[in-house]
Amino acid sequence: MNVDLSHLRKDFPIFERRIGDHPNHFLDSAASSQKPIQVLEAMDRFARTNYANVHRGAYRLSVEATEAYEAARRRAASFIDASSPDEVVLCRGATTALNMVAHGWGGEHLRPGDRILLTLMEHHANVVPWQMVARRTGARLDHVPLTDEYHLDLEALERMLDDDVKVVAVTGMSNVLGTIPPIDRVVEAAHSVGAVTVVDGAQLVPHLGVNVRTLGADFVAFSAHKMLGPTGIGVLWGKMERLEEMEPFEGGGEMISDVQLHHATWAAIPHRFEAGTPPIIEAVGLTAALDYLDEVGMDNVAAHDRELTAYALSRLAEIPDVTVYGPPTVEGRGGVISFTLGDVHPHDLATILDERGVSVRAGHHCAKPLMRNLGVPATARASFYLYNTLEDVDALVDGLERAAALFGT
Amino acid sequence: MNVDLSHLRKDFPIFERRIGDHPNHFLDSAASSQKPIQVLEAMDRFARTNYANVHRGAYRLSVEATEAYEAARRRAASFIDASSPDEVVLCRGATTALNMVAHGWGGEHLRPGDRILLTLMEHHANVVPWQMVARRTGARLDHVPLTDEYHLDLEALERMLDDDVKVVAVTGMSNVLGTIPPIDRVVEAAHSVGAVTVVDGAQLVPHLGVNVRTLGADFVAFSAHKMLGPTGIGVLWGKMERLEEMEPFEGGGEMISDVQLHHATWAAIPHRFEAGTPPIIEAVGLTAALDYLDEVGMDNVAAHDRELTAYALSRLAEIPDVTVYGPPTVEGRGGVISFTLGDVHPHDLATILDERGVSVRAGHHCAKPLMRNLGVPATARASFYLYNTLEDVDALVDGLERAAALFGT
Amino acid sequence: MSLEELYREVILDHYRNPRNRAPVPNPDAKAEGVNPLCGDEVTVELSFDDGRVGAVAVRGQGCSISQSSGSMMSEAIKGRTLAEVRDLIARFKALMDIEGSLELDPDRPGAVLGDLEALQGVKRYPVRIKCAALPWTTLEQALDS
Amino acid sequence: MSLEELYREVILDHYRNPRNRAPVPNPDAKAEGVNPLCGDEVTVELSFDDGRVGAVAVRGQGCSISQSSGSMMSEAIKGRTLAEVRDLIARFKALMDIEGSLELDPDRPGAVLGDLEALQGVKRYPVRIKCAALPWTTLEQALDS
Ligand SMILES: Cc1ncc(COP(=O)(O)O)c(C=O)c1O
Ligand SMILES: Cc1ncc(COP(=O)(O)O)c(C=O)c1O
Repeated sequence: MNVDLSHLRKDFPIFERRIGDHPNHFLDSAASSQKPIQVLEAMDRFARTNYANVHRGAYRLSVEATEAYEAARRRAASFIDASSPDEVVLCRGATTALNMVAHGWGGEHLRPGDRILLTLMEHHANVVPWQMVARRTGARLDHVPLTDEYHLDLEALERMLDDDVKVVAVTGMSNVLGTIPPIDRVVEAAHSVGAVTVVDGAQLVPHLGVNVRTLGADFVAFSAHKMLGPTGIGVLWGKMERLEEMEPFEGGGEMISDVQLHHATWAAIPHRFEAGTPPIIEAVGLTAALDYLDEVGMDNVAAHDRELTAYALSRLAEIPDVTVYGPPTVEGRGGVISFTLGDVHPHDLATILDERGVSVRAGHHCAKPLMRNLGVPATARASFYLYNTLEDVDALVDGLERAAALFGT
Repeated sequence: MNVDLSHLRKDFPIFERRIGDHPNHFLDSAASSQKPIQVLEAMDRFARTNYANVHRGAYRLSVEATEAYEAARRRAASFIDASSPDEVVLCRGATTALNMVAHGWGGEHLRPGDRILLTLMEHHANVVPWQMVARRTGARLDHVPLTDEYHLDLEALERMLDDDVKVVAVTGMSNVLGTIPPIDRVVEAAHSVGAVTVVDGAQLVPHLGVNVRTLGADFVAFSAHKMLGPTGIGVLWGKMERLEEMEPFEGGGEMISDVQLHHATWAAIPHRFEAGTPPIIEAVGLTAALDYLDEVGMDNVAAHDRELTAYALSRLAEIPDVTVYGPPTVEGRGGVISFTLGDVHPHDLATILDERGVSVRAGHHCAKPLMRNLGVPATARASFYLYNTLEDVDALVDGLERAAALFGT
Repeated sequence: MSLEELYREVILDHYRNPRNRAPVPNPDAKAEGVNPLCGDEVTVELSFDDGRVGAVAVRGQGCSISQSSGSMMSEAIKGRTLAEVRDLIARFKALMDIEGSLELDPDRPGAVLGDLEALQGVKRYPVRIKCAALPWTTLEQALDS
Repeated sequence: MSLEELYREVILDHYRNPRNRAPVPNPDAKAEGVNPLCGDEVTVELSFDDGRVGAVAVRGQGCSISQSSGSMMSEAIKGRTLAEVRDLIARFKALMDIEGSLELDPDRPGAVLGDLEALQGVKRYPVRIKCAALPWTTLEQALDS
């Protein structure tokens, strides 16, 4: 392999564990990634020596905790090249981030007759909040289709754009197909009609990183747990001018400037969007995860994904009854491969693969509108990250051959 | 001391740390508690050996993670004696839990002219969401006052109740005054006019536990981080019939039963209220924290709080210029003591105490309406938990004497 | 126990050639079940004839376990009295070690599981027990409604 | 460095007897500042007279550090030109080691800090630097508006 990252595997304690008699071939990082020791130890150490609640603490433990929490904000800002840490809202994860935008921005600015453009391949997290807001505001939802090769149909997008379109919400990388739409062109097209662009970066950011300044989008959402970090924390990045237009989604402590009996005024951005005790220990884990990724280099992470994907696509093509759903080559696609094997149900596949230490996800992958469009109720899905190896792919292929034999496909 | 819990202190690594030259006299557990090794190790172990995303995983790591996550729900249900684990919604914390009720229940059921009763001592987390919902629905907010001894004025509450009152939202224990209102009587009064009762249990549950079945309230919210658990997770408990009346606050994965292009149907309760990847590692920490508390016994926790509080109240009374805001005795009050010292600003107090290893919080404690009512912009606040000792109180008193000397009060 | 024990021939046969799929006109009992965790779906329709299950239809989509379980169930309950069907449900749950299974009286006259015994390989795969149980819980719903 | 160094007498004196609190009628510049972390508040009002600070009022509520800093500031800027006030702000920030402080030219004619030097004890308490700085950032806002 050109990009050999196999030395990283030892940083991940989970790979010391065997699955039954087999090595741990974890191929479900698109659902959530494993965590390196550096992340786990940073959190543990912090909880043991510096923990306290943040903000309003004049004593040193609280000052240290606040500093650690705000350092995570700055770290996230530098990871995505935000103009200012104030554009980084720390929250529970991508789902909450997208809800904040849909309800907090959309709920304020959408009017009856306005249109929201989604794509056919969105994760429910970038569908359901918009449905809720559409219902509340009277706006309409439309869905940009895909090409025959599972790429975003840009021409269709351009045809669908008009002055009524106020929001274009699009995934940076499909968690089912692996498709990576050309976000820069989506943003350009959307901005030409004055629409706000919301990028679901849950898969994009862990695998390709993002430069929010050159990307030009208005909002980007992602979760730490898919990028070596802990559960319970994620990021909403927004352009300052858009964040200024957004209402808080949750009310509570720390997000106010003043509270009268019947009325409150909001704190400065980004605190306005961070009601209550934030994920403090998780913030320390996020910092460590981003440090780890930058140490490896996001270019290497992406190149490694690409190599595994190319290899997997070619090996899967050897199995007669395998159908892959997604772009046929690594052009414009990332390391997520959805497939079916003959009439073997994906759940059965997952069980059979698990018996060989191979973990794949099976189901609708929280993308029911897409599955309906693909005409399958479920697929199996293998996805890669920096700790995966060619052997993991081989184990997958062996397992599929066994499944084919068991089911006599 | 009657309830000697000093052997527990060794479970908390943070107390191995000295603050400058002094032992760590941490007196800010009302903001957030420290974590025992049992909690930290459970999370770390889980992340190292069983981690994967939950739900929809047919492979064993995901099954194990799902089992661990659902075990936390069952554990929380048993801790509060819920009729069913399905009544336990795991979420980010008390703030999110209260927002879920205010927006998801209040937003659906309140009408112009309806009334929401709060008390004057609510935390912003139980104020601001109701203000937001009142604005959206046209409902009105009223605030039940306190007696001269800082207890909830039950007679005033009863006078204020009428058929227009649809919600009574009240703290189980004030994070400023320590006041513990008689929730059973509040619930009884509220139910007599058919109002739904929402209990902010953020302070109550960690210090006195709760039995939701005998309490009779409709909703109870609390956070793990104030009860030995991690940040990033908390609980909304609701009576099943109330949860059935509640709309989801966030949309996304895992909370749906089906998603069409323009419409979605919700999953069963409680999953309907848990959009996206939940706090998985944190759930393991929550289980460990509740195990730890039950091992100690909530009666012992409460008795220990009470003893420290009684001792602190008597020692603070020795310092001439100290004013305590809160009930004068331990009757109906918990281990949270707000005070001022002459004209020394609470921030200055916190700095001076910190120099002696004593951590207290200073400020408005996210209760601005109360502070305005007390006529002070800020207080210092010492609060206790099971790891505190009489020595911590002595260190506080010594520090205050030093502050008095420095400022010549 | 191996995968061969899980995916027995009779299971694959019922998966690929599910019995009793034709809709029951004017059913006396009907229910739809979904396994929210995996999305498997099952619809059960029944009509009673003289106190016994006359027509029955089980349709759905999902894995080999849920679908074969439904197909085998449809065969097992045909011609049974309501009491026998309830007994069968209890026996099946016991086979699957599902919590709250009834204590079964071995002398009690009732239906035998027959082919369904082939599903006992599922027990070793706890996450799949819900798949096997889905048609049965749906049947229970239909009877209760 | 001890607490005695932080809470010097001059600081406590300014805290207890803040100077220049009387409102400025028709101020030329005015701003309100809040430290969101601790809730301390400061209001600054200024009027200029012949290019120099004529009347000045600094009011607020908060800890001894923020309030004494405001009181001392009010004395230091009285009678200064705009350039001198800007210079004083820069010098104060440098004293506090606040990021982005201007490089100060020691030969540049400007105001001296005087009493304000007493605040340098704050530097050892990083969380309190914001307290000391609050009146100054509010002053900057007033000048910029
Ligand atoms: C009484 C009370 N309610 C609600 C909250 C909010 O809890 P959290 O910040 O964990 O969401 C707190 C914590 O500060 C509290 O003390
Ligand atoms: C494309 C995409 N968007 C959004 C999400 C939701 O992320 P989370 O569950 O961390 O909130 C996911 C994760 O499943 C995803 O893959």
